[in-house]
Amino acid sequence: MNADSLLILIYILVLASYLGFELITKVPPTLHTPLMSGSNAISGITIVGALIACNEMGYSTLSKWLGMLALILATINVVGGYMVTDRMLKMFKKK
Amino acid sequence: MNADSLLILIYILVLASYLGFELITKVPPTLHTPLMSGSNAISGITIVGALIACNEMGYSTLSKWLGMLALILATINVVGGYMVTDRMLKMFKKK
Amino acid sequence: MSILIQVAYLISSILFILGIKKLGKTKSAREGNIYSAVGMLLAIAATLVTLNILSCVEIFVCILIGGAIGLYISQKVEMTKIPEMVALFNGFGGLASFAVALSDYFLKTQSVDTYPDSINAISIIVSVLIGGITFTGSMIAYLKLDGKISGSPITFKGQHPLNLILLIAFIVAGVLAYLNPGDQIFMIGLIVISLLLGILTVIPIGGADMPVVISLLNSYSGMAACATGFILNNNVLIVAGSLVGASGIILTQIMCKAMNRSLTNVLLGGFGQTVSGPAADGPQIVVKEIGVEETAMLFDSVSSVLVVPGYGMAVAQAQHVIRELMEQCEKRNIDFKFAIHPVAGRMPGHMNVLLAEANISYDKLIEMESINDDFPNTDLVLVVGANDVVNPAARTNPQSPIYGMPILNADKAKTVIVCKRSMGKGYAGIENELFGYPNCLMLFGDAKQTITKVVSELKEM
Amino acid sequence: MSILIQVAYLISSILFILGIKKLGKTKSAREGNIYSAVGMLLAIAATLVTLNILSCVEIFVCILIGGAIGLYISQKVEMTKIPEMVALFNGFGGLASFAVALSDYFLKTQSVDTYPDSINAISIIVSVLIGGITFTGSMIAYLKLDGKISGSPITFKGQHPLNLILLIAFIVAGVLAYLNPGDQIFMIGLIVISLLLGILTVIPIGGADMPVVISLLNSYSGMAACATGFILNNNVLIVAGSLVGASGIILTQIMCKAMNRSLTNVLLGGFGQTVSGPAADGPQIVVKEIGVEETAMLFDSVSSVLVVPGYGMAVAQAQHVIRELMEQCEKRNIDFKFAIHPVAGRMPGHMNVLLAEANISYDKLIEMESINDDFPNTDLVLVVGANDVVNPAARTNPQSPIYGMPILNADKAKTVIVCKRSMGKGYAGIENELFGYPNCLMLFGDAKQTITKVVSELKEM
Ligand SMILES: NC(=O)c1ccc[n+]([C@@H]2O[C@H](COP(=O)([O-])OP(=O)(O)OC[C@H]3O[C@@H](n4cnc5c(N)ncnc54)[C@H](OP(=O)(O)O)[C@@H]3O)[C@@H](O)[C@H]2O)c1
Ligand SMILES: NC(=O)c1ccc[n+]([C@@H]2O[C@H](COP(=O)([O-])OP(=O)(O)OC[C@H]3O[C@@H](n4cnc5c(N)ncnc54)[C@H](OP(=O)(O)O)[C@@H]3O)[C@@H](O)[C@H]2O)c1
Repeated sequence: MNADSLLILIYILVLASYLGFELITKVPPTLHTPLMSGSNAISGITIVGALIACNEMGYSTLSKWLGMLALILATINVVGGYMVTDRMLKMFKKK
Repeated sequence: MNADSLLILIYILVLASYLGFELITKVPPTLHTPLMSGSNAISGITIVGALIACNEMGYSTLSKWLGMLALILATINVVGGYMVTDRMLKMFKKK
Repeated sequence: MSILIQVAYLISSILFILGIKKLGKTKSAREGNIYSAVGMLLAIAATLVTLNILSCVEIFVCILIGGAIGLYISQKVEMTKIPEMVALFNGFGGLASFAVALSDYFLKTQSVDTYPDSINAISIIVSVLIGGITFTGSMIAYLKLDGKISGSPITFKGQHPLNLILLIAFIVAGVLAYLNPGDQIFMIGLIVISLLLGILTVIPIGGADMPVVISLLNSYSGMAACATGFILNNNVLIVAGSLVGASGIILTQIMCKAMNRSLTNVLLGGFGQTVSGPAADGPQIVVKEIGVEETAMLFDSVSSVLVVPGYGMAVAQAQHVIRELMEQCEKRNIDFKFAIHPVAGRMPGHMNVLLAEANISYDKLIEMESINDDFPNTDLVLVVGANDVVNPAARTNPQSPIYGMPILNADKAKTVIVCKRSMGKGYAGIENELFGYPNCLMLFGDAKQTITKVVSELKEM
Repeated sequence: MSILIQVAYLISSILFILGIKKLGKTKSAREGNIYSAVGMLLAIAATLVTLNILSCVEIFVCILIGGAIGLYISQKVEMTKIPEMVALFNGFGGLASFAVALSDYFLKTQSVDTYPDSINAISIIVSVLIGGITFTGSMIAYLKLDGKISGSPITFKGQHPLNLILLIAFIVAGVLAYLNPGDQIFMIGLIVISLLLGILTVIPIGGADMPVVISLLNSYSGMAACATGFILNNNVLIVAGSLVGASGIILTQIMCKAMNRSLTNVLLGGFGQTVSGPAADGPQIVVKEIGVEETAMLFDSVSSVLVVPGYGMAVAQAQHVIRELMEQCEKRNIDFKFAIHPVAGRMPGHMNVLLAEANISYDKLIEMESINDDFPNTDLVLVVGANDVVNPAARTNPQSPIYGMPILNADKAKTVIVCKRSMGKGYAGIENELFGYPNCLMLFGDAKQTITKVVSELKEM
């Protein structure tokens, strides 16, 4: 990767972080627990990295096993995180 | 420009626009006039484009004159816009 | 080297964002504007560094000329003329983007002989379209506002079909220009059409609707800067352009919502000053008048006053004499505040700028939502050149064109004095039944002259 | 082909942003979570398309295993165990980023024999550091919360110097690994140090402070995903990672502010359950007790009730029986609402989740700022397992460690009943003088058991 593409990634990092701050400071206290578990689920996006890592397997056993480990863990994080957040939010009802 | 760099630019466009919406919806009515003239000044950023266009001059008279025209106009927009916004905001005082 | 310039652009993008953020709070607004100006300076400086400076005397000449003009206008302009000025600068910005795009185009096709690639070509076409519309549209808006051409909507038969045809022509020419980048004839066609479109879309809109148009065109000028960013593959142009684009759209929305009209309704034109016909006028409104002396006596006897300023105050430039009125009242320990409607006047936040100019502390200017409950407990409301923003029909009459628009509940106060020149209608061109209410007294005359008299009466008491 | 995948990533980034935005309103929160899940699915699907699917049976096996485990945990977990679960998942996420970074490293150094370039190498090192700390730190936090290891702070002499030495060692090894990318020994050193750092930084922090730690580690896991994005030059990882990073930091700040402690104070450890010494206890607090029957009679006689739930309600799982109490009261036309402190319990928003689980409508749960003025007009306040969040010392006693923390003004009500097991202290480990106030009555016993009795008394009345 050259310095130019690095800079572009930093642009995206800066803009997304700032946007994140603006959006999340608006979330009311009522929803802080679902926010916590929901954003935890989003951090499972590393699953994309795990898939790419798995794809490169075959070259090296160590890389392969690491990729598969990452994939299992990230999947737990993603599936579990979204499901539990949904379970929680389903309960927030107005009658 | 290839499609990949186009996509990166679109990322930046999307993130910056969304961020802009979040920030600007928070501006109170009191400040809407300065916001209008202040953001008008920011739109003078096209001055950067004008400078680049001027730099390429010499190759073509038409391009050169267009670049210079753009530069003058953008400079008016930038200088005038910031100065008048500042004049306005200087008046907003609490006593 | 190039990487340092990219870093400078990144920093200036961040400064623009921080600047807009700080512009959102009265205390830090001035600082925010300075942040954003520093960001601009940084972006310019970084760009200059890349250029072969010595060979570019022209650049400095251009910057000097532009800077001097900008400085001059910004120091001379009156605060009541801000809409005109924004329109003018906006047009310049649009024309600049337009010229940059064309400069790039002619450079590539004429001299360097490398045709623009397809993304480049599309960006140039978009930039020419938006930049051209922004330029001529803003100029017409400026001329209308400044009274250089008639503010009344100029309509003719077949106007909308003509615009449609032009748009289609633009698309066709655009496709052709895209397919034959070397053929300049298509580009020239695009130029002409886009300039025409700007004129034709703004001409039919009434002068009073111009602020909405300007705000929309402001958003366009941001988008034009964005398109230029795509041409030059430059991030700071995209970030800054997006911010401006978003700001323009939001302000436009706010204005439309406050007028209770859709944007399409505004843009299709023909509204504005023409609507107010005498047709279907309800029963004639009977009003009670009040004179200058009685007004002064009334002020002397109350303990709380709310002033509702409106467009008429801007026209009459009455803000300074209202400050004097405030001083007289505060001497008498009268609670004196301003109730500010978000779209009083002709620009969002118009009243705040004028009253700030008259040196009135911003904590005296209370926004609609916070003040509306206070009217019933207020002894005296003075409406200065406002009309639509206190029209109770918006609350009570479902037939009224402004029904549903949020208004200031001035009619709920114990006594209301309305200071205007005549029974003339406001922006929306409709009657205001408030003037006939039992608690309402009319103080006819130019706002500045009348209130000056009231103040001198008060001084003598 | 590749461009389509990039577009899919862009769309999924937008879906994450929209999801977080919608998560901010109670009405649309569930939809927001679904948006974000669809974004995730899209990102996964797009990535799968690039892979040579047939040769990758392992991938599907891994996804099936992971998915099944995730599904199982998410359906089994009790709502009171959410902090534990977030800690666990967070650790998994951190380990995944860690493993991805290492997989890339070993691939490049061992097999392909192209050394990672410098930006790549730095990203890998950062990802290993953050991922490693997130993994072991979250695991310790999980074990502490779940009671598998003692919750009390484990401190030893030279702890802070040791951490400092490890950090320096990490930097040195990082520089060496950067300079000799082929030499795996440095990378293994980095791995060991980062895992150790995670353990050593969390071990000294008290069990009750774990929610802050988890929230901070949640933010780290986002940053680790970001770093992975830099390794793979992948935008969606960066966007999603940034959102998580921001969310974790903000929640951490909110908790620290509400506890009136700085983040450094929390992280330096040794606080938590150890502080509460008998030293310098003021005069012994004398309390008045109330029995179950009298409580039921009191409920029968009032016309407005506010319930202040706290950590004890979560421990006792008393939310369901409180719903029954609410139904009894509403049958008697008693105005019944809940006053929710933002950090009641052990997680931000903890009480809302529990009460929602008990099927209580969210418009009955009123936030602190809105409800605090209502206490003086309330007949009866029932404090269920809350302590610190109603401690008036935060308002009145500048010496108190919680002085300045915003609290619920339960003491201002006509009568206060406090339901807890004993005179035991709360999270902050300090006395609560409210219990001795003249308008305060203590109802001792486990929250669930006691309130069940009150409800059955009420049913018989
Ligand atoms: N602020 C914005 O962003 C914006 C944008 C677009 C449209 N608008 C619209 O503009 C209107 C604003 O309402 P408004 O109440 O401020 O103004 P208005 O309804 O337009 O009424 C202004 C009144 O001022 C009086 N006036 C004019 N010159 C005067 C002078 N020299 N001395 C005293 N009075 C004078 C006029 O009556 P006489 O002729 O009898 O004196 C007129 O009725 C709303 O309808 C709003 O929707 C606002
Ligand atoms: N929510 C967050 O995000 C968060 C994060 C970190 C720290 N904190 C801190 O946690 C505290 C929260 O305050 P809080 O008022 O909710 O709780 P608290 O101050 O920790 O008090 C909980 C009380 O519940 C009682 N209790 C325990 N088990 C019980 C049972 N089975 N039945 C009835 N009562 C029981 C305990 O007294 P007995 O032993 O006498 O029964 C204890 O005094 C604050 O200090 C806050 O700063 C919160």
